[in-house]
Amino acid sequence: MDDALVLRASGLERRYGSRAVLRGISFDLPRLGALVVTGPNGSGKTTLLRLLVGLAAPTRGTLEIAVDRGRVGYVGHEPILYRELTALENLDLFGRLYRVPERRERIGMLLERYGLWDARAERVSAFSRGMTQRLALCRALLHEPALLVLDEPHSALDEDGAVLLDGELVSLAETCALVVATHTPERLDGVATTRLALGRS
Amino acid sequence: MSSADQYVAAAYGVFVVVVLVWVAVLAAKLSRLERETGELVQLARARPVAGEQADG
Amino acid sequence: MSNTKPSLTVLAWGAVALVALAAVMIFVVAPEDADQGFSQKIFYVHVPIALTAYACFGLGAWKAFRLLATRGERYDLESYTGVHLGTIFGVLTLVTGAIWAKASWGVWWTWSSNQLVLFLVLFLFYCAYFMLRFSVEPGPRRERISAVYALFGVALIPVSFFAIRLANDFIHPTVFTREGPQMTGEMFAAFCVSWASITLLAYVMYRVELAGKRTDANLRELREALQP
Amino acid sequence: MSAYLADVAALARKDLKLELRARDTLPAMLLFVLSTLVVFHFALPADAGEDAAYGLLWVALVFTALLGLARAWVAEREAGALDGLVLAPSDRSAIWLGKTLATLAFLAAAELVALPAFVVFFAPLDASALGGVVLASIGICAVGSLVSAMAAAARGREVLLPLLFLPLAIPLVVGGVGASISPDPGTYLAFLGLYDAVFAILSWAAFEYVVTE
Repeated sequence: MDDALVLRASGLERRYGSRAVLRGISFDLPRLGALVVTGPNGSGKTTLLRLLVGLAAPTRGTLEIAVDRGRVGYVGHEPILYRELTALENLDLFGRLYRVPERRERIGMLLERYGLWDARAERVSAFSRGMTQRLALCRALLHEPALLVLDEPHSALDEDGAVLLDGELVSLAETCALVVATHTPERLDGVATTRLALGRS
Repeated sequence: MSSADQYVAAAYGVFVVVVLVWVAVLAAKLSRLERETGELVQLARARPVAGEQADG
Repeated sequence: MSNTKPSLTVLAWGAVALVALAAVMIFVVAPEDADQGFSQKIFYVHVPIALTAYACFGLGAWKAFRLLATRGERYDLESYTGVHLGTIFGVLTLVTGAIWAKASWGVWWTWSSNQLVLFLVLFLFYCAYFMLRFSVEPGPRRERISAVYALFGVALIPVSFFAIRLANDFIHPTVFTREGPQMTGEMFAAFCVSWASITLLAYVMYRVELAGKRTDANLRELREALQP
Repeated sequence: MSAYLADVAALARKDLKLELRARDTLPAMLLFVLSTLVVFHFALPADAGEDAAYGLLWVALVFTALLGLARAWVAEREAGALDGLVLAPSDRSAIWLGKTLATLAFLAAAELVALPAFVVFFAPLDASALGGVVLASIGICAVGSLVSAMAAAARGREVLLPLLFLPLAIPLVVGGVGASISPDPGTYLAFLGLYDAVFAILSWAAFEYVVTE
């Protein structure tokens, strides 16, 4: 795979028992590209994203990723946080596991930027869905990923939260490759370089 | 039959019975597979042949 | 794909012939045991079945290791079939062992027979294998978890055998050991033929059962592909 | 290597912090082991020898450990936190080692209550018996953490965990009881050490395959 690409999928297939959730998925993603994945519920969007971040293995086909695990950021349907830990404790734990340099400063900056600094000592279980989503984004951005994978990031945000996210995506698109599964592709028109529509398999 | 003979017969009998039960289970699976392949053949016949579909 | 393995029919007929030969050897050729008398004949079926059970668990574990090492999808069914067959022969070992215990010592169960106790532990362990397997969604996750559990089983066999031998030191200080009966030439020959026949029979059963499971899987995939 | 140990420490600390905050596993284990010992008192006939009491101590310890193991991966399953740990660049066996150490801490706390109570209620415990408890606890937590991770991926995990765990715990009970009552405890302690070595390494190597696809 030539080094202009960050991601190459050819003939990806994923099966649960006898049910094929994904079949014949192929695409390339340039180094700073942005892939927008659309499709109805159950079309395999989440499964494809889990394949891209390495949480699932394809049943057939090949997937080449130029980024190692430590440089991938992922925001899934689940917040992927500890509900009974506070925002600070969550980011501190993941910061250690991702070996983030100047961990405290980076956590402070991210919490500030996403309006969570005041709630930093509160447990995630006390967070609203919007706040949890933003904290999950902080967790995904903590280690400055080269590939950021977002599964319907707008779904839990109110209007101004969504606008804030759109602005972020524009600036992020300059520094890392993006893969975004969404039901509102028009919000990403300014960023998208590649598109993939998954039909009902 | 002395008690010893009974036990020996029982041991070998159990062995044979278990193998036969296993064969019976396999036979049941075989007949199910046969029925299922039959259904699949119907499904395959019902589908338009790929060639015709092009100009169908 | 050309199947380089010996064809199943040849093996099946081989197994039939060998079992017949074993029956003749056991009941005609081999003399009756001096002190145990006729009930000693159970030895010729009980011990080979136990050894075959170990072999099946070993095969299941080997295929499980291959699955984990090479992500080969086909090894899951092979490991599953190996463990399944091992459990069948394990149960047979327990039953024939109990019958032999009754014939020799008048009791259906004895904790002092290390091998019987080991098979009881393995029976509990491998029943849990199927409970585990049927409660995880089909897919790579189930295959890998089942494989890891099958590997633990093989590690458990020697450890448990050693533990049971240790346990017998304080449960029954007077350990009731029954060294293998002094076997004459014909007896030993009968044992070897019987062992070979049961092992071959088990391998044929393994291949037949595997073929059944593979056809099942292929059919489900075909049905799903043909679904309008 | 030190980064690996730092990850393990961070993960184990996280479990202790969660437990101190929620306080739902440790108090339950302490009360469970005490009430089990009391029940055993009534279960034993008046003239039962000390050997029976040692046997029952091990039944109490194994089932108390099971209580702790049943909750081992609850925090990770909430909100998909386990995916976060699996995604992290650190070696996945660190997740297992962190969980094993945390579970060992809880089991040790329960034993700090159970063993004195046993001595008061039933029979004395000599050095080799305590050695047996320590070695067996390591084996219980090492194998238990892996097996509870397997059960966590299954439906009906509360029922499944004891079925998966108990056959594997039989050698530990034999070693533990042997270390308590046998005139020659050395072989039993050595056997427990062998079990710990074999199954800790196996669990350490196999954990990656249980949590990834």
